[in-house]
Amino acid sequence: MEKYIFFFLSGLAVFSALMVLISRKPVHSVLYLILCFFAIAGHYILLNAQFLAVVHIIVYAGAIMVLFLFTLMMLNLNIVGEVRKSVLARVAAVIAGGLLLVTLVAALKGLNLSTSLSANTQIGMTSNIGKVLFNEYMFPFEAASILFLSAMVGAVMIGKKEEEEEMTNVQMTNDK
Amino acid sequence: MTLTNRTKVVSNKQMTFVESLYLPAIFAGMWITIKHVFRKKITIKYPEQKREIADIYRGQHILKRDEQGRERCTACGLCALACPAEAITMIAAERIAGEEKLYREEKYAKVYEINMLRCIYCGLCESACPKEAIFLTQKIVDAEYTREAFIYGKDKLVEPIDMDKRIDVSKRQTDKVLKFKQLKHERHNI
Amino acid sequence: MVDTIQLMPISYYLSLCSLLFAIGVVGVLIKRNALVIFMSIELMLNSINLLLAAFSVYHNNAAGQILVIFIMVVAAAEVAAGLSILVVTYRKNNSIDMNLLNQLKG
Amino acid sequence: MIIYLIYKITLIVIILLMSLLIAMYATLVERKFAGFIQDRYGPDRAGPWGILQPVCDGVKLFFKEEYMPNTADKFLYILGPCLTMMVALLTSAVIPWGGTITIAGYNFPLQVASSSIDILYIFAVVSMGVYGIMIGGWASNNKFALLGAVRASSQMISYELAMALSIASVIMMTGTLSLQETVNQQHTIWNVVYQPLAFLIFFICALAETNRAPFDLPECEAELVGGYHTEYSAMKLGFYLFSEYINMFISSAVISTIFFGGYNMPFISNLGLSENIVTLLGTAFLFVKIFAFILLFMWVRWTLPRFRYDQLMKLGWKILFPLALVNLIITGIVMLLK
Amino acid sequence: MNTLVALVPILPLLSFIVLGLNFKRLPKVVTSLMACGSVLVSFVLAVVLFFHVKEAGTAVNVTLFEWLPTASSSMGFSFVVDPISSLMILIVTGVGFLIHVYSIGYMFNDEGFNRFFAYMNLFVFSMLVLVLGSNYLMMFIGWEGVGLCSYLLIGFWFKNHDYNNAAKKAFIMNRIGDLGFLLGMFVLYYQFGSLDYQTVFAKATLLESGNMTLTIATMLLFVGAIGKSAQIPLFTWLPDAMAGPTPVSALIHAATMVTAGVYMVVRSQALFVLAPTTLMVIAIVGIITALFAATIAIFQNDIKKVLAYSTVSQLGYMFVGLGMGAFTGAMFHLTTHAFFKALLFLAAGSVIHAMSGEQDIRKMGGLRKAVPITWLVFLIGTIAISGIPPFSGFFSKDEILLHAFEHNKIIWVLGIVGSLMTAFYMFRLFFLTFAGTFRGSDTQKHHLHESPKSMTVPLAILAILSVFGGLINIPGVFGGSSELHMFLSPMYSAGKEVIVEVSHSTEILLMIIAVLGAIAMIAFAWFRFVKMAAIPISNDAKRPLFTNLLYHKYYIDEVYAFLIEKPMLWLSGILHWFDVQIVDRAVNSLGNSILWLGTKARPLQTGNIGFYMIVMVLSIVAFMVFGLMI
Repeated sequence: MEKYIFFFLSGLAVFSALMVLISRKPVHSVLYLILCFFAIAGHYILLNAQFLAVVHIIVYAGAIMVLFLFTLMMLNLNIVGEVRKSVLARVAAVIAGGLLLVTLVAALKGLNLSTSLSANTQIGMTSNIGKVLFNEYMFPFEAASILFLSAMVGAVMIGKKEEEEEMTNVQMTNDK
Repeated sequence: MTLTNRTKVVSNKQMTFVESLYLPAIFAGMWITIKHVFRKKITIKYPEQKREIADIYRGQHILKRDEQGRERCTACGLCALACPAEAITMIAAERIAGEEKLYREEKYAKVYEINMLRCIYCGLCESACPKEAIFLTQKIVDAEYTREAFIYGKDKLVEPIDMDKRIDVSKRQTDKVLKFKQLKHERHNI
Repeated sequence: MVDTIQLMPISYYLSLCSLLFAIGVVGVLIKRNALVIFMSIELMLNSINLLLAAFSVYHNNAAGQILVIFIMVVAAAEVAAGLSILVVTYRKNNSIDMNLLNQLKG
Repeated sequence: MIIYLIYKITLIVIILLMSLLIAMYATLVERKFAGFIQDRYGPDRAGPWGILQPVCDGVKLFFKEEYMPNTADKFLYILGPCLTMMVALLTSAVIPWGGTITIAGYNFPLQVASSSIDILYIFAVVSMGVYGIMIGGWASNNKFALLGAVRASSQMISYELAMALSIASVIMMTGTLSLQETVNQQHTIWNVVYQPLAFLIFFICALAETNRAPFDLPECEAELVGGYHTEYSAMKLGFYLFSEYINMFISSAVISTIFFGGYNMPFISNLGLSENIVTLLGTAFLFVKIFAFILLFMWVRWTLPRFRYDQLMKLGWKILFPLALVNLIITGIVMLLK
Repeated sequence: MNTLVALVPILPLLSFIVLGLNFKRLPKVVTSLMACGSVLVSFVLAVVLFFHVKEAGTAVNVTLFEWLPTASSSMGFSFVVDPISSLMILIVTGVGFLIHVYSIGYMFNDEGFNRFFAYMNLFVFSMLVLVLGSNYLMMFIGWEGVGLCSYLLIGFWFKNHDYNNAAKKAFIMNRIGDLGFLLGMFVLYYQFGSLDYQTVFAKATLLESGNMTLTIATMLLFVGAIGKSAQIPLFTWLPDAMAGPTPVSALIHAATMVTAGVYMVVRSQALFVLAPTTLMVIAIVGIITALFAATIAIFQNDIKKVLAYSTVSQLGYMFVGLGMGAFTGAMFHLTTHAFFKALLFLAAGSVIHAMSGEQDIRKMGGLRKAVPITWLVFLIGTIAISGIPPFSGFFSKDEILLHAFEHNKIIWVLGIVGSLMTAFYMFRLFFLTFAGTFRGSDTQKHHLHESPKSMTVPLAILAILSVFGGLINIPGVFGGSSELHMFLSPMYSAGKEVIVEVSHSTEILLMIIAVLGAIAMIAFAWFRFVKMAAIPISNDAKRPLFTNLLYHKYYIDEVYAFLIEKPMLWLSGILHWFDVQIVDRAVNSLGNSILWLGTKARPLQTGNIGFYMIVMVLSIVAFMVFGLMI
């Protein structure tokens, strides 16, 4: 049973990941990526990492990808249309990626990994994660919150229209 | 000058803390709306229920017949002239022999149309008519599906010959009205 | 209701994650749209996350999953900042084509 | 196993049908209620008291002409309403509709899926809800629709935060993410007694999340025609409209469950009724609460004027969010002191 | 008791911090209350500590915190209160307090009122750290601190360029001395592995007398003392330091800071007695300085300059005492000198105050009636410094001379000569200032007034101290018991200070010689400046050769300029050329070559991110392949 689910989810993940690259409209890419994330969330559940699965959905699908979509809509990129790289560049890129995959697999093949264990593991449970997070990883947690805050402020600062710019815009409209 | 006692002067004064929470105002609003739920409904379920209307309510027009069943209208065109909305059209014709039973005078309206969409139900046609031929009734014009259907011809305007089905307009034919009509200077066709 | 879950061999996860990672790399390389490149990077991050979670379960050690959570945090922060940079870039160039961003060239 | 499967499928079907039914009749109730508030009767021609009105509406929507803009992204245009509908229906999976019914020695809990992360699941699904609207609005290739979609997404993202934070304080108190457990803990005292502020915030956020007045900016008629569903017609529009009512129903269910004791009925155990009757009574009681909340939603809608967009954002970020944080901190302090 | 010790320096520090942070905002009343109050409390604590030490006879050691821990030893931020330091803190806080009070009146109309008191408090703090520190490093901190305060206060009126130069001069000269001190500390640390007094002294007693390292160390320490205490050849800064406000001159450049060198030698007495060569050098430097400064003082016309040179001269005396082994005598003279020189400076300040800032004694005269209190206290100070019994200066100077007589007759003779000159120039100053007729302008005459209470009261107290200060160490010949000596003697390494055993008759004879000589000089001064009413000639007038030499302070500054400044500038020129032509060129051409390389390598940066990334990926692949192959 698990095996089939695993292969289904893996296939879905890989397919949607490929579709991210293949589809020409960025919006489709975003949606395929979301699908891919759902597949990965399924993998998490398969690993009995429930909390991770839900957080993954909330953070990636619910927040990050919404941001992507939002940006996409704001910039209205579909109208611009996608420019593509030259065929040569794309072939080179695929070859490079393929080489990377091959070497990765080759490198991992040499590892001596323990065989699968039928783990009745509870570490993925919310309470367990919470205990570990707030006992052993308290400081990183706090540091991460500060990182978040600064990222938020940074994003606002970067994304804000510069006042001068705005002023000139206003001026220009006034002049008109 | 205040028109009502519910006037409230708009002010820009700083809101107090409680006011700036908006919650009291919100709850007050909710209280008002919920009170209305239990109020008596003012809707009138029209076809079953009808609003009471005044005796001189101006509704759909009617072309009267006289006691012998002849059409009173002589197609003088005063009504069309008086109509501010220009809703009345008519074509006059000469009465031929054998039609004495139908038309009271030698001249009659062959076609008499009122566009009910144009009509503003002002009643000027009624007062302009020297022959007491056109009256407004209390009937409300029926709903129709097309605009054309609202152009009422004589088939819809002239009252039935049958005495029983005649429409009573005596409320509109008061002495006062008659006297008013005889005043020379009030006539339109001087 | 915690049923025993038959885990797949870890090498499966390794292969899957390598594949996803490679797809992400290719995406970064072949795309010119900065937004899609960004998404490919997210894909790479996710493949790593999955692998971390898998190893965490295999070693019965929660640290891996905690790390995943922190990676998510960093990814979210990165996206917030990165996208705002993208928006600014777009405002400036009216495009987010990576090939146009070559002002660093010698 | 087979029985279990059948029971689950039956339950799912029942719940889905019930959701749809309630959503259907919610439209009627909404109109009736609006009528009452405005000293009118509301629709009452189709059947006695207008009881067949939703059916008529449904039929009308089904037989309306399907219209699709030429420049629309076909696939996404169709995906949008479907996604919205699906997400709206997904939430009901974890809500405990009642206790357990025992028939012939089998136990049938009235909850589709019980897990230890119910509340997180709800949030995950709710955060998905924005996609349907965004995709639909974007795929229409219409300025108004796009604006509506952008508004909707930023509004929903903004209010999700305050919502999650307000619930976090409840979670801190109950110490569980399971809804069943949350319900059982409220046997004597409802959570709303301890967490009135959290309830208020959650309720306001629920209004915003379901795009109900006074937060119905995404579809605000005066500015954006129909908002994200400007270009939609027939049943696809119906899906959008319908999912709003389903969302309302589910939100009410969640509020009832988390804050108002769910299917717990006080003093019922003293009456000496049989288990199944108690369960059914509890379910009925839950539905009473749900209806009360649906009515409350409507009542609010027909009372309050719509917010301006900047006011909406200000309320979300500058008032509700800090308020929820403060509530969280206070809860934490109180729990520490206890 | 421990907290008390810590409080003594900390209170002025706190006051400094508060005043320093609120430069101009505090009202003057608060400032003066805080500044004086903190020093007063410190003084009370110092008195308590003094009596504690006197009663208990043991030192109080306080370590606030460990500081600079090293592998072999650790340097504590610690204080020690033993007889020497308790005496010193009494002087510092006592005289310091009086001068603070005086300053309120003196500085009241100055815009830098708060700044002044902030600096003064910082100075008191530094000085207390200097004398209280229980190791050389602590002493060095205080040493540098007082140097800094001296710099700040000399240049207090920083708008005047000359004053700034004077401040810089003082700072640089002190720096030369400090370098010596620092090197001395290094040698000590090298030798003993510690800078703690107790450790160093304990280990030093094990060495034989005349040990080479010890001689070098003490010589280097003495260089520090030379710098700080303005001995030849580093004395020229002190007269220039008179640019600062008069209370500063009184506190820093007469009573406390300049005596730090003396204190240091007394403190390190255990080392110095083991280095007879150094002691000899000290004595010679001291006596030369004493005579040199005294001769210059005779021809000075600035009231503060005269006092400054007299300070240098008196410091020379102290060093003579140290060189002769009269450590108690030196400390005694230090104490009495602190009293009467502070008195004289403050009185001079009062005179300047009365004269509306005029400092040239040629323009004074006949001030006795105008400023009677100042006149009286100035007279007391002058008598005290001239060595007329029973005023304090007599006893202290006599003790030094007695030791000199015992050890080295030549130095004794020179010392007597010096003391005679002292009597002369001091009375010259006194007579020119107070006797005769007023020589200043009419506006000045009109403005003459006695100083306010806040200035005269400290003067009165200091006058009393100057009169009776000598009583703390009355020699046996007058039936005294040398109490100061008794008090300080536990500090000296046993049997190393030679108690002079001369017959009473000899002693009295020596005293009579000294007193008679002084009286004779006073009479001469009276004759010349009151009777003859001679007035020193103006600056540009022609003088006989020797007088001219003295008037121009032996052209010391000019000699220094020729001997040190010129070669220095020449060397700097060469180095500058080297720097510009060789070092800079080397660096610039290196930079240029890299720029050139950069322009050549620039095309490699296409700016195309895709290109970079593909290179990156391929590099990673290459690395992994490489890793696999190994």
